[in-house]
Amino acid sequence: MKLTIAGDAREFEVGIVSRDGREVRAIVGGKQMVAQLDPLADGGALLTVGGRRYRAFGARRKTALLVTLGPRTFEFIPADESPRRHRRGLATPEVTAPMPGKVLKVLVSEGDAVEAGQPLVVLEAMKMETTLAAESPAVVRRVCVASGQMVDHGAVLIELSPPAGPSAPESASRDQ
Amino acid sequence: MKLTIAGDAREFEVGIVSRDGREVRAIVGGKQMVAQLDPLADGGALLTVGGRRYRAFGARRKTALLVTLGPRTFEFIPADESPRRHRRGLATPEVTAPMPGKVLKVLVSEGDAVEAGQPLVVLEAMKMETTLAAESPAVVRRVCVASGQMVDHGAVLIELSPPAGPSAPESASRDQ
Amino acid sequence: MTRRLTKLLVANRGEIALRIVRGARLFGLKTVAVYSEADASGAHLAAADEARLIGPAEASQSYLNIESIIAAAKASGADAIHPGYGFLSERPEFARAVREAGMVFVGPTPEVLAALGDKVAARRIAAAAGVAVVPGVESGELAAARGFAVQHGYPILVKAAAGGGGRGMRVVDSEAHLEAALEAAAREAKSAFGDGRVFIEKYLARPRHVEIQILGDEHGGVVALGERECSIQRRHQKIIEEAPAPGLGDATRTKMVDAAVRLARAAHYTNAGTVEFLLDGDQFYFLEVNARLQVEHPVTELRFGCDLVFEQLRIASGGKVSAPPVPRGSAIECRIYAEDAEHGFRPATGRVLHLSIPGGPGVRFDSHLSEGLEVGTFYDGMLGKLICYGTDREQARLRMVEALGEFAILGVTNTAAFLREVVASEPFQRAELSTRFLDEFFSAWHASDDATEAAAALIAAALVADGSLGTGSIDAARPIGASGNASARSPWDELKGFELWSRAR
Amino acid sequence: MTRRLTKLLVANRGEIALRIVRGARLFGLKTVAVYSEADASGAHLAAADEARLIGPAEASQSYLNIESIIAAAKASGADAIHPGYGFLSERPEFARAVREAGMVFVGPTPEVLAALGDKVAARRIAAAAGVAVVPGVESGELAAARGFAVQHGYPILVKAAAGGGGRGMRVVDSEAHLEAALEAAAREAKSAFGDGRVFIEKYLARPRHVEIQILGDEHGGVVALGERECSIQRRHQKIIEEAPAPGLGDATRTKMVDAAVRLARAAHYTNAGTVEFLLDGDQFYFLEVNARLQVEHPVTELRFGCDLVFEQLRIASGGKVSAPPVPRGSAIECRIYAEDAEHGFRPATGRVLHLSIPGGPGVRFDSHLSEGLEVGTFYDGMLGKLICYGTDREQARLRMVEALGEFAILGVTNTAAFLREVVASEPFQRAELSTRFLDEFFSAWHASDDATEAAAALIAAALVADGSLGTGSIDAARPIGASGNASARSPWDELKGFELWSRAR
Repeated sequence: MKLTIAGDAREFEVGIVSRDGREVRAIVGGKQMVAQLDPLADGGALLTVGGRRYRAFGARRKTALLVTLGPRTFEFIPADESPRRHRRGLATPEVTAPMPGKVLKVLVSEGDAVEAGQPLVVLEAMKMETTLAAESPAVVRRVCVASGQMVDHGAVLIELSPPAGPSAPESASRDQ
Repeated sequence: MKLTIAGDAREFEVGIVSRDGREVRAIVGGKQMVAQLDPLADGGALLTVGGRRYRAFGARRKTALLVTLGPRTFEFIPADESPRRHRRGLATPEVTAPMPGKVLKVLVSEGDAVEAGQPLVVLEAMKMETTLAAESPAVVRRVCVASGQMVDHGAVLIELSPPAGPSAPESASRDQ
Repeated sequence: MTRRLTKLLVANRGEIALRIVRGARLFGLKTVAVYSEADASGAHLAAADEARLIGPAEASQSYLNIESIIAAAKASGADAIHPGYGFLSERPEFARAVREAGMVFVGPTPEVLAALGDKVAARRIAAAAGVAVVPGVESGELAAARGFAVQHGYPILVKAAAGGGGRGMRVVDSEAHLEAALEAAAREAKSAFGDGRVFIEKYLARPRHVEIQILGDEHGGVVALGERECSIQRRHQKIIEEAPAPGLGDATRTKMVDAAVRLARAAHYTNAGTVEFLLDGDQFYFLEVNARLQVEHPVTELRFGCDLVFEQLRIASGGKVSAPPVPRGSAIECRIYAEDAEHGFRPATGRVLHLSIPGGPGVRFDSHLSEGLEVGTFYDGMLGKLICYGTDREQARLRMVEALGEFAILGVTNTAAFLREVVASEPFQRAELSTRFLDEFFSAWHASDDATEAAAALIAAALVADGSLGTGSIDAARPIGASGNASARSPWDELKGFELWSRAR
Repeated sequence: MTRRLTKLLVANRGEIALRIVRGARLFGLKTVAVYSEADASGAHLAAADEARLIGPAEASQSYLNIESIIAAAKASGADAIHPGYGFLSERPEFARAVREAGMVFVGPTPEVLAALGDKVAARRIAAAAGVAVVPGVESGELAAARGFAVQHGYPILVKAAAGGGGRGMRVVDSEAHLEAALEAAAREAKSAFGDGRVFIEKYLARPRHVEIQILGDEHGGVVALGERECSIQRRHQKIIEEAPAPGLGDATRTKMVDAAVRLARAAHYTNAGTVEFLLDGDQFYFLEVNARLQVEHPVTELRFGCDLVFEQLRIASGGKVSAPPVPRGSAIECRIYAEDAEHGFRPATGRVLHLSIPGGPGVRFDSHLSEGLEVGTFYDGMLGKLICYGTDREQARLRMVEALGEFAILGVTNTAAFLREVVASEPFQRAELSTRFLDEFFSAWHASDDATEAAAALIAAALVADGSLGTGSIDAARPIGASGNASARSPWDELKGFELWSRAR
């Protein structure tokens, strides 16, 4: 399966080849690896890979695969489920919330022509403000949120159309 | 429903009459009571009864209903599921293990006539010995365990027959 | 003691509400928890003797709603209110409302809160008490700020007069950004504190943040319980604190303690408080007074073997402060946040699906977390505080590394792994501390791109996908121990993935 | 230090294995856990760097199997072995086997263990060092016992020469029971220790059990870390311990400490150990030496702010003992057992379905428990130790009452509620302590037959039955994170309800 890390563009490939008792054979990024899985009473397991031993817990949440190795957390999204932002050439790029929070201000209206770097939306999360700006010239196709609204991570805030011609802009960048 | 406490002869009666949001109406021992149930994130709940507030957790295990109120644990067995020991007049009273442990010695054989107070089986649990003795005269009908065997709580160890006539003995008492 | 308290309302939530309930029970008080609709299944409710709903999720309508809290206190028969930290804790109008309702406010008087809560006024009190302050100008006007910058040079710091915790604060590197910074700081300050006033201070390049814990009673007694080093900050928010401050000389410590006590006496300070200083070499400057219990109070408790909430309640009952115990050993606290340290520390949310809490000697975890708890974004994202004690700093530090290694939260991305790398790092071991620590040593931090660990994580994910790891039956979408609100969720929420907010309605 | 250790094998299980792993990691050692087939999913495995299977569930074939443990140590490259408490911890032959395998035994030498492990020999060493011993006769012969009883009167105490923890011990009230008691004690001793020798001591009516913690190094240095009061015992098994001993005068404490240090020097004692005394008024009598880390060591750690496992490893590395820290405050420990206190303390078993662990200031929980863990009867039924610290005994006591109130285990009947009633009781508050405490104040204990609480429990049960309380989806019969053994369960087991033993095969 192809996995991406939530909030990250990189793509990884992993597959379980076989399981025989504690022994797990997997292919990671094309390379064959042998791991050992020792389940523990608390629902977790000891996962030994490459001579290193990790305390692992895991669960599914919707399409995401959640994993902890020691204190470190991982949220993997199957590649075909990951958000469509950051894809070039899309006719209606979406400006999505980079984190859950509250929409403080919507700075544009539908039909507005915007320039690269022009602020579109101000989000507040954890009492810190984050301004989302256009990455390239575009036209505001749709405003999906209103000031004061709470939004989840990944929620679509603004839909943009290309300003002219077929070369679409790249959605939005984050500017703190 | 009728409930007994594991290891206890008393029988209790309880029934839920209605639930309306947090409010629970129940009949306990024939008396109507109003309780309040506030579920918490950790799977437990706050249970308020008679002006007192308990932190409660609960689960089923096989037929048993497990409950904690604060640090106190309760194990209820539906009355029709509770072991048949301690019932008078039974033709084949069973001597059951009062706790999980190891059979250290079996002191009688099938067909033996035993007197009241005569030791039948020595159990070891937590490295402490417990002797199970006959409560009244009887005949050993069947020996169900062998020395060295591990037994669970409630396991039948010895079956007894009445020594004569229809008035059966009361299984066994525990003697430490 | 001059008055006998019987029942305490805790006007807060999360770990500090639980902490205060524990201290109050120890003191022999009945306790009343309050909660917003978003916290209806929280742990602090369970610990208290009773719990009262004070409003919807929005803090302005619940934890910041003075009327609602006073009404809950009256209805429950409470005779005292502990404000915790944040929320209403330093609002003079709240302390006044408590007093006017005939109850005891566990903290300083409204007058003291008003005087010290205004950073500009506090600067004046400090200066009058002979305590050095950071050079600055008591104005948020563009012209005044420009003038100060011309005189002292950039960078300068824009601070909210009513501020705290880094909110309404901006470092300005050059004149080009000055106006925008003044506006943003004022807007943030207005939003966070309802008071948009800002002022200007010289920005010290590499100061340490060292603070003194004080306790003052109604009889004029003031004692200090040593210092805490809180230099490791991110966005002006402390994330690692310790006591004692590494390498702090006895002479400097004594001077700082004396200055703090002098200031507290001058301000007629009562109850627990903290005098914050910036330390630059051996020079220290008054920063502000936090007129409440601090998040980081446990490091002082471990070092002094005391219970600061218990002491607060003793003082609130009219008791006198006693000579502080002799300090011993070293303590470090790490604040674990629901943030993705590997992706710009963006806030994270989710339900706690598994929780591994470290234990054993010298390890304390103050938290309201439990499995099943939904972590949202209505409130501060601190999940808990891990505090470790050692006979010396190095033992406390190593214990923290091990304890963070045992820590795990499945379901909420958090900063535990990041904190572990910081505490395990050489700069931290060598105590190269300043408020610039994270910028200097962890600015572009990314978890070690260790191929083995990456492979292990991917294999673990694949094992989750095929059902070999984790309880496949955990249905994160199903509310566990749900309040009645859960069933009110509309299909629209499910479709749009707004799950996180549904419980708030 | 004269030798540098790198890897420690922990020859134990449960909470103490986890405790030792934590101390060893702090000391900078790699750690190796060992486990029997019954413990394949235990917490102490996860904490260590590696884990090795040493045999089937029966202790005689695993945790008491010297060959298997030495083999595991050699295979893992360990250079030291910590025995914990119980099991092989005080067996001279184990210490000798470790030494002969070229590894360091974290404890006294085999010679010292042999001398002190024999209670009769230990009595002689104590007497020679000028330490008073309880009057007794060093024989288990019926005639000798009768003669002693005639001279000193009943009750008398039959004790196993190789004993400990109340095993192989019998109080005899009259001659009628003497022969049976001698036989039962000898049988128990033979079974528990492989040595059936018993001897006789006068049974003191209401003594207190007070013990001194000592540390000795290879260079002749011996220090004492104060005393622990362990009078609250059930069946000669300590269940509540505290430090300091309430009301113990400084003069008596000094005498006891001096006696313990004198004895330790006379015995050439190295590493951590405990000298146990019976205290009768101001008179104290040597009882025995526990030549290992004690279960109750945390109360000393909290009072002295030290880590005894860390100190053990320092000594085992050839380090010198240093002057003990200045003690502070008061600490109490409660041992929570898997027993039904309301039904004669019969052992309980089951899977942990929910676990609520108290936290906050001054609360420590040492335990290997986790949700999902199956508690069986192969080993000691101790589920964990709750330890509370306070500035004085009363604060520690109240904190314990509150902490036990927050504690809950669903799925395994346990003694937490009983312990809470004991600690909350007036006799405990007044410290009316003797080893007869439980007989005197809690002999026919039954949880308060409170009608409201009984009704609440029944309503809760009915709510469980109708699915309103608890995770209805918890399938206790389904092995969670099960080892491969679980699938080997035969249908016969299910039918007969022998579930508890199935994993052992």
